Amino acid sequence: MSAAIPLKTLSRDAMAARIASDIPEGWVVNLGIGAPTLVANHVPATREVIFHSENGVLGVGPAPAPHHTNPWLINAGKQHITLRDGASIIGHADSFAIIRGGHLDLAVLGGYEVAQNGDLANWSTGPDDIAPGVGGAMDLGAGAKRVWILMDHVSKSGASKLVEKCSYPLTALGSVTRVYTNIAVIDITARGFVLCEAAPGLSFEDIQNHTEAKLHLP
Amino acid sequence: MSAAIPLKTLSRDAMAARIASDIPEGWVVNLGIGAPTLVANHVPATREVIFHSENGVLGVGPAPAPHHTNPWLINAGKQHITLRDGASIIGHADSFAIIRGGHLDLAVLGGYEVAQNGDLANWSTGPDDIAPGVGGAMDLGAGAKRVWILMDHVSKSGASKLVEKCSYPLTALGSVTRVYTNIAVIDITARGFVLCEAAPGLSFEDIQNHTEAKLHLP
Amino acid sequence: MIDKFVPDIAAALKGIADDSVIMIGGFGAVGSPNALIDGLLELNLKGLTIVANNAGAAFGGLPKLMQAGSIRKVVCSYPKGVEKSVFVELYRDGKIELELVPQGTLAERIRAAGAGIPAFFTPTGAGTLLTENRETRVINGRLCVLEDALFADAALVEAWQADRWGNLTYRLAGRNFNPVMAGAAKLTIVQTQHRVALGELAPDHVITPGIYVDRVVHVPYGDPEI
Amino acid sequence: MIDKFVPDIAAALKGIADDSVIMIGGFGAVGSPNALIDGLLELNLKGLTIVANNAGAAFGGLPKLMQAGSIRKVVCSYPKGVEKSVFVELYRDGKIELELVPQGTLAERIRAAGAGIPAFFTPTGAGTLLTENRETRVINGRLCVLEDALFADAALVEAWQADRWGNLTYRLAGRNFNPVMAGAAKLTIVQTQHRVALGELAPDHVITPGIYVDRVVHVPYGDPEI
Repeated sequence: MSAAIPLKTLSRDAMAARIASDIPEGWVVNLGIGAPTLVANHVPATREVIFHSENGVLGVGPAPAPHHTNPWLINAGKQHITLRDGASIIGHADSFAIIRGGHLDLAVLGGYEVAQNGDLANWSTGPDDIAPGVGGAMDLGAGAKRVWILMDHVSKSGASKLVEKCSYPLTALGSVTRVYTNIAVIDITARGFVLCEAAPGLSFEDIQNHTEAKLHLP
Repeated sequence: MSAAIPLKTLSRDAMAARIASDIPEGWVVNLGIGAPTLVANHVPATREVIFHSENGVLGVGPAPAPHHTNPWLINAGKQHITLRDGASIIGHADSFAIIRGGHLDLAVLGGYEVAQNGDLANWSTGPDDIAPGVGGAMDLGAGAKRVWILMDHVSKSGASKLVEKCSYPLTALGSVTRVYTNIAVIDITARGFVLCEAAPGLSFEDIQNHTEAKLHLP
Repeated sequence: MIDKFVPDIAAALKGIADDSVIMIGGFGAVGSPNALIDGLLELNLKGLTIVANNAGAAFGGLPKLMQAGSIRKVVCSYPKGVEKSVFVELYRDGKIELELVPQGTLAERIRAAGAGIPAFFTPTGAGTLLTENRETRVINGRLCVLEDALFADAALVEAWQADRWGNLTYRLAGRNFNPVMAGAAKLTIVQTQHRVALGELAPDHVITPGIYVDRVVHVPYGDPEI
Repeated sequence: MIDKFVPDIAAALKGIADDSVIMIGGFGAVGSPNALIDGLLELNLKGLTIVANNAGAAFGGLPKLMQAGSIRKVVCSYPKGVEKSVFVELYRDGKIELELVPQGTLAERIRAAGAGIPAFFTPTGAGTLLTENRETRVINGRLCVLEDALFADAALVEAWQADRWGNLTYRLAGRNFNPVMAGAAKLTIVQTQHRVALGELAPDHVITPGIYVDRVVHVPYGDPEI
């Protein structure tokens, strides 16, 4: 593993677009706070995907035009949103019943670390993290039918974020099935990490070199 | 105990009126199927009592005039009802959350037997009772803040229905606090049955003579 | 484009198999998906488990399904009506099974299935015949019994209005068990009195979000019969 | 005549005592009962436990209550915002306690309190730091943790419309934690943007039935600030 080699990596928007291309019409999808929220921008309006926000909104539409915000409509990241035709409003207990009851086809979340058995760490960096927020991360991690992670492949300090075993406190056990990074798309199967796709110009070895855990061929 | 003595007893309507006089404005009240339903007729419209029906109706009003029924409005006994101003509709899960969560001030139920410790039997007469229905009786018995029973003091065969220990299968444990019969009003306290009121012309001894368990003076 | 409407009852019920667990909404005659129940009869199924509050009622399609031998077991709070019922005759003859559940526990077990709560404690029914041999625990000074979530293979629901995403409203007492059952089944099938355009239902007034619904068939039958 | 309206904030909050557990609705700045929170400040209370999803947010009245030393403990899923918050400073100094709860578990524990479910199993958080030393059980092949109901002495709620029975509606994302908290407290206090006549709210559109509400105060403050 060598984090020193500079790689041609995907932008956040390109990663978001890559995920969006894998979301079929009709899915019910929750997008986590931060980069995952960008995914919505890359789903064409003609492909009907029902976006869910934890605070009780189903059918989130595109971001409002400036000066045309409805102050009564926000998402879980407290950003102003719009509603599509077909939207509905529910309370928090019902909103998390949707999550916990397995009614989300997909949750796209950010990650600190993902382990080869699908464990996810994305809420706390450990004892030095004073009063970290957990929000809906544990509910989404445990509840959604599929959990896909959008994150950089390596941390700012150069460490692989795809690991044999998470070192940070866990969010959910064995729930991640796919990871989209700035250099690869990786499935998590019974064998562990399986490389689906490398970013243009990168080889299996390039990706393995930046991945702590063993990478498998499809 | 002597069931042979004929007594001047209250009619069902008189019993219902007696209960109604003890229900203050503002209470949320569930009336069981059968005789308890009559109680509503004796609460004047000027005294606002919120009647709840298990099938998700709050604010049940007086019975509709003939040929003026709304086919979409029934109560738990499948009788047509009206709504008062201020009524609301909820689903079954929310309706029983009201019951189970202790938000009913009162449930008025019928009874087969009531024991001196407040145990109630009112859903099955035992092994010979083929496929008895339980409906909401166990939820109401366990959940309401107060459970009052409206029933005859003795059975058709002359046996006291106020007993030391129920012989029929139980509905709820220790939940009845008051019994209104055709000859008396009886509280259930830590001491057991306490006579509050005898029907006109009847003495403590008359009531005790028709009551299997020991009766106490207030 | 998401469009959950199907052209007819046969298309709505397609794929329901023998030995399925089927939830059926309605309370009394109100909010009952009658056309879907009648449609089940056409499928000549065997071994069904029916979860429906008034499963033993003498009216509607369920007695016909029982007589046809399609139903192995009934889960309900009220197995018989005032009239003589097919259910009671079959039950007495040992030809149908019964799981009797307090009405609120039934509703909550169904909600639990949809809400991802595999089990919960409740005081309802604790210490009674209906919870014999079950796990109990005293919590906050009260005897409680552990109840498990009640799942279904299919739920049959009657709605007042539906749009093509499957968003639903109900009419007055027609709501009853319908919304909670819509969440608890692998396949939720709706018959609706009114079909409305997407966007016509106010987001604040939708009772069952379309995400719970798989198929909708338009059956404008009018008022409940009784 | 039932009339739950009270003339002012002081009357609405009357009787709230030191060491109370107080639930506060709202998510972000939407649906937050700001006038009631500000009113708490006037009462100079001590030892409060606050149950509120965004208890550590830097805006609104809660930071002032914390600075005033009224709050002993916070139960929430998100104790800090993006900005520097009073909560984090107090927490670092050991002057305030934190019970961190996953957001959905928080909502469900509150619902459980109102619905008479003393405890339930959920997979959320099982096997994580947040449920260490708690009772667990494998159900249907999944590790679950036992969660208990979360009760309050008082709940502060913001509604869009209210009638004199206390029937409530909410506006769009202003619904959030408000309805579920209304059911979980001994004393439910509502500030409403609009006061409507009894009978004006359609029975099918009421979100919180008035039976959950004790007091209502009319505070037509308009739109959320942010």
